[in-house]
Amino acid sequence: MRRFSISSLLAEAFNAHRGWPRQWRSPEPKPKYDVVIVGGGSHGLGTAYYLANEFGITNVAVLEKGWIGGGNSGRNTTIIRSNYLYDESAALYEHALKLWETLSTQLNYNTMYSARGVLMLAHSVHDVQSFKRHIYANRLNGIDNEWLTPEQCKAFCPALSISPDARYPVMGGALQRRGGTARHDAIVWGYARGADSRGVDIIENCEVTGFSRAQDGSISGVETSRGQIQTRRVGVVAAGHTSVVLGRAGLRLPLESFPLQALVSEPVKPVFPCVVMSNAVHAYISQSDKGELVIGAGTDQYTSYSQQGGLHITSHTLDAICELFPQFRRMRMMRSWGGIVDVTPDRSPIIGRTPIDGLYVNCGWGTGGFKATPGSAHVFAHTLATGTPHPINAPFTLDRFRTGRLIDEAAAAAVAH
Amino acid sequence: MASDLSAHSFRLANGGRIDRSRPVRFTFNGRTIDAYAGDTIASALLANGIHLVGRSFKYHRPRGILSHGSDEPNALLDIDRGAGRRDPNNRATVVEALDGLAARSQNHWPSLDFDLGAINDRLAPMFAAGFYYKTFKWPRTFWHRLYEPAIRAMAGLGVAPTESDPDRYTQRNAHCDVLVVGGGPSGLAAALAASESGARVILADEQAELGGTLLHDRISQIDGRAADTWRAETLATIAARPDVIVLPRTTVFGYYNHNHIAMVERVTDHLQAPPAGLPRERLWQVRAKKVILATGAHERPLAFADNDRPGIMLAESVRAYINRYAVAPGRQIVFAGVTGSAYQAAADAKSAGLAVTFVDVRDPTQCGEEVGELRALGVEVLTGHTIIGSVGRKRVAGLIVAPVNGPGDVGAHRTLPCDAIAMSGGWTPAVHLFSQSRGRLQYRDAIDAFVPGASAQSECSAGAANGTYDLAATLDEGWRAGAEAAGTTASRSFAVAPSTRTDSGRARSLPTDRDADRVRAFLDFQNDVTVKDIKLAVREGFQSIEHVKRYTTTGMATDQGKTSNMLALGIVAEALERPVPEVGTTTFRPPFTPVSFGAIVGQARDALFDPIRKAPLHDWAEAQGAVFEPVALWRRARYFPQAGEGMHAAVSRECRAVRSNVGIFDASTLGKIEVVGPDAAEFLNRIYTNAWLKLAPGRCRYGLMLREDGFIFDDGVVARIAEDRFHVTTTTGGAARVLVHMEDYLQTEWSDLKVYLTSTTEQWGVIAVQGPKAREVIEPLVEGIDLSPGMFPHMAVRVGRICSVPTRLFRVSFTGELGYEINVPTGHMRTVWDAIIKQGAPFGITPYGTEAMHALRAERGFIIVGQDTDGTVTPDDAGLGGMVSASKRDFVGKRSLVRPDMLLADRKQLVGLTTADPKLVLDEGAQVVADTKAPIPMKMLGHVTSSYWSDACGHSIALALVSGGRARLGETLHATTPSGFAAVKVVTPVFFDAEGKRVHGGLEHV
Amino acid sequence: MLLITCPYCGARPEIEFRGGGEAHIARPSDPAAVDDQSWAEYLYYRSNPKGVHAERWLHVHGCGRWFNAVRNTVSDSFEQTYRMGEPRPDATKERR
Amino acid sequence: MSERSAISVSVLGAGATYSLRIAPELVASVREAAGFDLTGSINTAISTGAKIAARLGPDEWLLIGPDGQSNALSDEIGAALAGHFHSLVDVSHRNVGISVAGREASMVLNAGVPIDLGDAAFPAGSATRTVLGKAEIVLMRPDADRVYRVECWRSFAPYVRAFLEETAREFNSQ
Ligand SMILES: Cc1cc2nc3c(=O)[nH]c(=O)nc-3n(C[C@H](O)[C@H](O)[C@H](O)COP(=O)(O)OP(=O)(O)OC[C@H]3O[C@@H](n4cnc5c(N)ncnc54)[C@H](O)[C@@H]3O)c2cc1C
Ligand SMILES: NC(=O)c1ccc[n+]([C@@H]2O[C@H](COP(=O)([O-])OP(=O)(O)OC[C@H]3O[C@@H](n4cnc5c(N)ncnc54)[C@H](O)[C@@H]3O)[C@@H](O)[C@H]2O)c1
Ligand SMILES: Cc1cc2nc3c(=O)[nH]c(=O)nc-3n(C[C@H](O)[C@H](O)[C@H](O)COP(=O)(O)O)c2cc1C
Ligand SMILES: [Zn+2]
Repeated sequence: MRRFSISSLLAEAFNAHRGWPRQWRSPEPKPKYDVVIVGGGSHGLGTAYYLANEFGITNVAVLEKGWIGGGNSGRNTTIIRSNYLYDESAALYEHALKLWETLSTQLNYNTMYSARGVLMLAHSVHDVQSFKRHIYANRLNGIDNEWLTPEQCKAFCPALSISPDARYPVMGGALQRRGGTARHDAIVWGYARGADSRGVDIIENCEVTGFSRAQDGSISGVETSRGQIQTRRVGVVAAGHTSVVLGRAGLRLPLESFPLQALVSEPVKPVFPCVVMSNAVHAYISQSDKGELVIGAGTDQYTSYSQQGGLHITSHTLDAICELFPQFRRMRMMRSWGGIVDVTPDRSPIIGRTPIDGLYVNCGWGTGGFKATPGSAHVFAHTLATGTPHPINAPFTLDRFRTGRLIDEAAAAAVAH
Repeated sequence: MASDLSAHSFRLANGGRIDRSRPVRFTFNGRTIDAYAGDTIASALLANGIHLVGRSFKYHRPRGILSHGSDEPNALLDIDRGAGRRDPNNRATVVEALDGLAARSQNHWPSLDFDLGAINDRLAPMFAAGFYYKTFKWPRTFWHRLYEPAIRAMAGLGVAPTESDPDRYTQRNAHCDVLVVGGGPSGLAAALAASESGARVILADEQAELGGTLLHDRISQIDGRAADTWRAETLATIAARPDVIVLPRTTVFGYYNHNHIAMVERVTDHLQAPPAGLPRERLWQVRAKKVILATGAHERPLAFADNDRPGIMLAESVRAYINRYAVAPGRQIVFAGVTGSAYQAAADAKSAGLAVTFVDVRDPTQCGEEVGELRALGVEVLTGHTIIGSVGRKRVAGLIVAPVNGPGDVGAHRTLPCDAIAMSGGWTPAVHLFSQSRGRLQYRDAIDAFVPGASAQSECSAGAANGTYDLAATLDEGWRAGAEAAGTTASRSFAVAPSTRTDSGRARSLPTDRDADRVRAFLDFQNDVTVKDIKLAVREGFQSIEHVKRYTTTGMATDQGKTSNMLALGIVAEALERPVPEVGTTTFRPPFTPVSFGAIVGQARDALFDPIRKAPLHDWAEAQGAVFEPVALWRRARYFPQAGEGMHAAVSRECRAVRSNVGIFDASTLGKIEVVGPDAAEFLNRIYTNAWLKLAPGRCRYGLMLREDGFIFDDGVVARIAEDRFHVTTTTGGAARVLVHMEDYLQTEWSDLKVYLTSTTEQWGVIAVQGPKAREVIEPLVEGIDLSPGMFPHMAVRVGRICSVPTRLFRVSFTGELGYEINVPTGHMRTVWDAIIKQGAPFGITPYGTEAMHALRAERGFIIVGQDTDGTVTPDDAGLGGMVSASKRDFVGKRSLVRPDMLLADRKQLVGLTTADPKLVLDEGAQVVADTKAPIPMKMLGHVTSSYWSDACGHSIALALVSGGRARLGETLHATTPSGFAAVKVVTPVFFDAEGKRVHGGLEHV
Repeated sequence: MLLITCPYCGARPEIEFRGGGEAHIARPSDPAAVDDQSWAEYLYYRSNPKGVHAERWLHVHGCGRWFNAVRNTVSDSFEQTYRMGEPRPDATKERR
Repeated sequence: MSERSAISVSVLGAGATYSLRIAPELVASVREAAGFDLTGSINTAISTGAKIAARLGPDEWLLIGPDGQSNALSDEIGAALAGHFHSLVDVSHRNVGISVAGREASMVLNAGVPIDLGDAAFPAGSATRTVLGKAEIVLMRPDADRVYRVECWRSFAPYVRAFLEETAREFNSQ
């Protein structure tokens, strides 16, 4: 791996950039791997990276049906925060946030993690109660999150309207200063490059179409569009397609896949210094380093694999954006798109074993798994490497739907992710 | 014809579609620009000899006007229409010239002419594709403090509006049989055919005038008439037909599911003095039975070094400026390209009297008779030449060409002096909408382009959008599409002379003898992506076209690569040595061109953002100075401060009044459902946790409702009005979802039950009169109901009259006091309310708001669903285990209550908390811990759900969900405060009137 | 925005409807008799197919009726809508 | 607003309004109750004198009668349906009627109503529940005139009315 640095960049500038090697190879699949990861999103690639880097397991393949990062990793609004309510989620997302803070250096790839602060707006007495509950819980979990008055919200995000005449006046906000954004593609490519250089095979255009099983029912390999591959251990990290992939192993899951949309405005000079979320009116907004306002909309109400949704969903969000930021009404939408998110009944992920030996799953991140990427990948790598969950993902079992031990952040606070 | 341009003006003396009788003046960077009605900003600037209009994104290179339409990547201007009507990034090629408008160039400092940012151009070797991924990582804090802000400040083109937009926007839903997108020849022919049979037709075109390419076609004859005459006549015919809507300035920007089409009509931006009442823009949402996509094609640039200088334009655009706007983009124009259409453009330029040279980069053997024809007009035509580069900086001054003698053999350079270059690298059908509709594209080798293949929805493409470039064929195809869409078979064919030159060669990166890894041949002009960036990406392993796009950002600018994508794709194919169709395109997404948020929002602003539901006595409460709080869509009176009172004092006073005398409260927002039918009781029995079969008519009962997962969903009092009729109440926020929940079970699980549900939330206004004096106050007003406790006990309901209006009178209490909830038809609410206030005056009747209501019920330990429960709370958790019928075989949610986790002893249970400091009112949401010295992360036992100052108790009270709480009664725990922790004692969640005697009234005051 | 054919009202825009998730998941007639896993499957487990999907819709801002539909989750196109109680029309057809 | 309004949006006086639920097979034998003609098909309204019977679903009618005789009318309807399982609920105070009249009335409505209001799709005698912007409404077109009746719940009426007035502006000031 050629190290990235200002000096290598300078050297290449004089060399007309002729010397840069590939960031990851494009190998033919080998007949056999110790671990096969299904899904070349950031979680899958990250898992492979940590398997190689921390657990010394390098005979690993990441199988991606299209191009790496082409799933939700490449189409999310990049909001990162860890101020979750429950201990279980807080531990998971904070684990991730801590990793985010050093990820660029660790990967030698600028992930552009930008701790711009995530401000969540309260618009009702109920919101205020709920946010305080979060803030106190976060404090005791060692996670930063502070209460801002409407005036402090305005000072933090000058474009925000705090007019008391608004349809939903701002009654305050919860600010996590360490929260922010990162460049979605950089995470994918950074992990890919890191994993590849440690021996992991990243195989694109390779769709997993089935599983083969040993006599005892455990996994013995995967069938793919590029042939059969033997392995005793498979980690499925296929986000919106998890039901489809695991369906091929005969499993049915507590999952539904919905389109989730986002849009960007035309680029403008810096005007939005942070991330603002409002669950009450349903708006998520930040400004990318290229200058577009990046705006997250909601899910459509029906399951779909079509990566697109209805205009009424985006328009609902823009209503809210323009209400909160009336000066943006003359801004223009430049592009909109959709992803397919896999949603569990309690909106928390499932990370761990499946009923089939050797088959592991990491799914159900729904609308909010980008922020978890390094944490999720790390604990999943641990689970795959050791066969037992990391303490952080231990509660995120499939079995919780049987026992009723749900981790329902949304129900607890009506907080989307 | 000789050119008669004056020294300063590039306006041609004759021709064009501009209205020379209507001069228009606007400013560009403060300088006054003279124009005519019919000009765009771009044509007016060109007429004034201005090519330099902006600086590029990354390198701050001087940039000019590339195109004449909505595909413009370069000429982005800030447009100020005055009075807060300013927005950035407008394409100069589509903004119509208007008096008083102020246009400014963007992305430079201190000025367009002298831009310090241009230093980036010198540093360009550093700024290769994806350079930022490779550096700025160290030291870590520098990224956030230094590098990132610097990168951001450089990016972003224009400046966001700073004022709230004064303009209005509106929307319209429309339906039609045939929607024709694009009013060029194919669209016009389609609309003509479709409307002939009386079909409902909408014809939309994004331009100010319909006609498409016909607007600048001076040579074609259609059915014997000049193209423009045919255009005008056809348009008039179409527009005169009933059920036809013709919409100029209307961009179809989105093709969604099931032929749902979104378009935006620009209504007033082009008007000098728009009539009052007109919106700035209108969003149309059309549901069309059939859509005809006649969106034309976009011309491609050529990729040669420094192909981005001001003055270098697309050939067809040069033709359009000359013919349509009577503007000469230059006096001495070099055409360079591979298309027949460029020859036509060159011929038109020549006949406008301009000096013309033509460079055909094709091998002479690939060129046809157009070469000879153009030479015959006296134009020098070079074939078999490549382009080495251009000269000039803020305006192009020459094109450097060289003959190609064989593979890798580039001959001697020659600089063709010029003041404009017209390039044509081929045509790209505008398949955006087709592709959005999820149709499959197919590659047509002959035109080196993707054209529509299999359809996914009910649409069809015609004309250049379909890869058909010959005008006659375009018309025929449009006609056929229109006729078929309208269900007729009438065929027709159009005679066109002369025939269109449609041949096209294939242009990729042009041969050069310079170092190809160093020269910059631009593809995506706006995002400054060059051929070598693409090659670098491919070299670094970004080989999927989607990866190339994301690594280099090609096609990601405001034009979404309309002019550049196909060329970039060709370069990728070349670099990968793969055929173009194997490389494929990136995904086309809405919008086709950028759309203002305002149009998408439409009316939904301010008061129309979301309905504000006001309780029946809202106006009265407002007049009393009430402070309101939003609850779901409702506004509810929170408290009624008297002069000088804060919330705390007001709420205490209101509570005191209820406990000692009587209070009055507007409870109308509670949801209400009338449940009617012989099986009504059985239905409720299955919906609620508790039993209903034995409830007698005239009696009420508090009911608890679960979701199927066992968690509390809603609650409320239910009254049995008659054997087969119940009056159900729900929480304010729950009204709609409870009805849906009930209908769901009724229609899908128990459709055999004879029950009907009707929402009566707004039929009944509800006045709660609560307090020891409640009966005395209302008794004189009530007719036909005996209020004596024996006849009308607690939890009874009676139908009668109050103040002569019908009432359903409930004797219920959410305060713990003797109380009534008086349901009257909403329209009578005010009358009754006023009468009660009057009657209660001697008793000190006091209006109270939601805050006092909350405090009063908390003193009695009554829960509020959604506050003391949160979707993870079972009846037992909430201390309502007794509400769960043990004898009922089944009800919604029952099975879930015996799941393993529901039976654990450490579940959070509702308890009361009192603070060691009696004055301290805890924060709702405060967390409860056992040991404040424990390390972080600290074990939390639960949280405070409700917390108030209790006037009746003389100390603060709180409800909390605490792990194993009921076993902790008497324990001291600690709750978080803003500054630390406060000691609290766990108590039963009833703070006042533990025996619940007061609801029976007549007790001494406390 | 989808165009949904209500079996009672005809084709109407999606915003008049509320989606109700997968159809034909029978509520156990005696919930007490099913074990925890089966109950969890009733509550939470869904087939979530990439392809043909039977689902419930409520014409909430219309006739107020719940009904079922068969829709392809890849193309989003409806194959059929039918009234509650009617059998899944494509029950014999191949799934996915 | 200009004096000569092309589109008028006005709140109608209170009527006696009922939600009637009854199975289609039962109604087939009843056909009429207290002067309300119940024979219409779904999404139609039949006006008889001052009475409108709008069928909003297979088993749901919205009955709008003249005001002032609320109880008498409901008793009369009840009597006509006696013996047949039904539900009759007075919603006179729940609903507010708003009239939208004028040549372009359907365009004003279509600013927020997503369904086809063209003469073929929504002819005289049509009635349906639908939405207007973010509010649910019942929309009726009692006769062939360009006069529509919008029924909504009381607390939504200010929104519905303001929405219609806002959209009518462009027609009223030209
Ligand atoms: C519009 C939108 C906005 C969002 N905003 C945020 C946000 O602001 N913050 C946040 O934290 N999260 C957000 N999310 C969620 C976040 O994007 C996801 O949770 C996260 O990216 C999931 O990562 P992943 O690697 O698991 O999934 P993906 O990136 O989707 O990767 C899964 C991969 O599996 C591949 N695959 C599927 N089936 C197969 C098969 N059979 N064989 C081989 N490969 C297969 C897919 O092609 C895909 O590349 C958003 C999501 C969307 C869609
Ligand atoms: N000689 C050649 O090689 C060549 C190549 C391409 C095109 N042409 C010529 O172009 C013409 C093709 O006719 P045509 O009718 O197919 O195309 P056209 O370009 O004449 O008309 C297309 C129209 O669609 C409009 N439009 C495009 N996208 C739109 C959108 N999203 N919303 C609203 N309006 C939109 C444009 O404003 C334009 O008016 C013929 O004259 C043909 O000869 C020639
Ligand atoms: C954070 C973020 C920023 C984006 N910015 C741009 C942008 O500036 N220009 C653009 O064309 N697309 C932008 N996109 C959208 C992508 O072009 C693309 O639509 C998205 O990755 C989904 O892929 P698809 O549309 O190819 O399916 C952005 C996407 C994300 C997630
Ligand atoms: Zn219906």
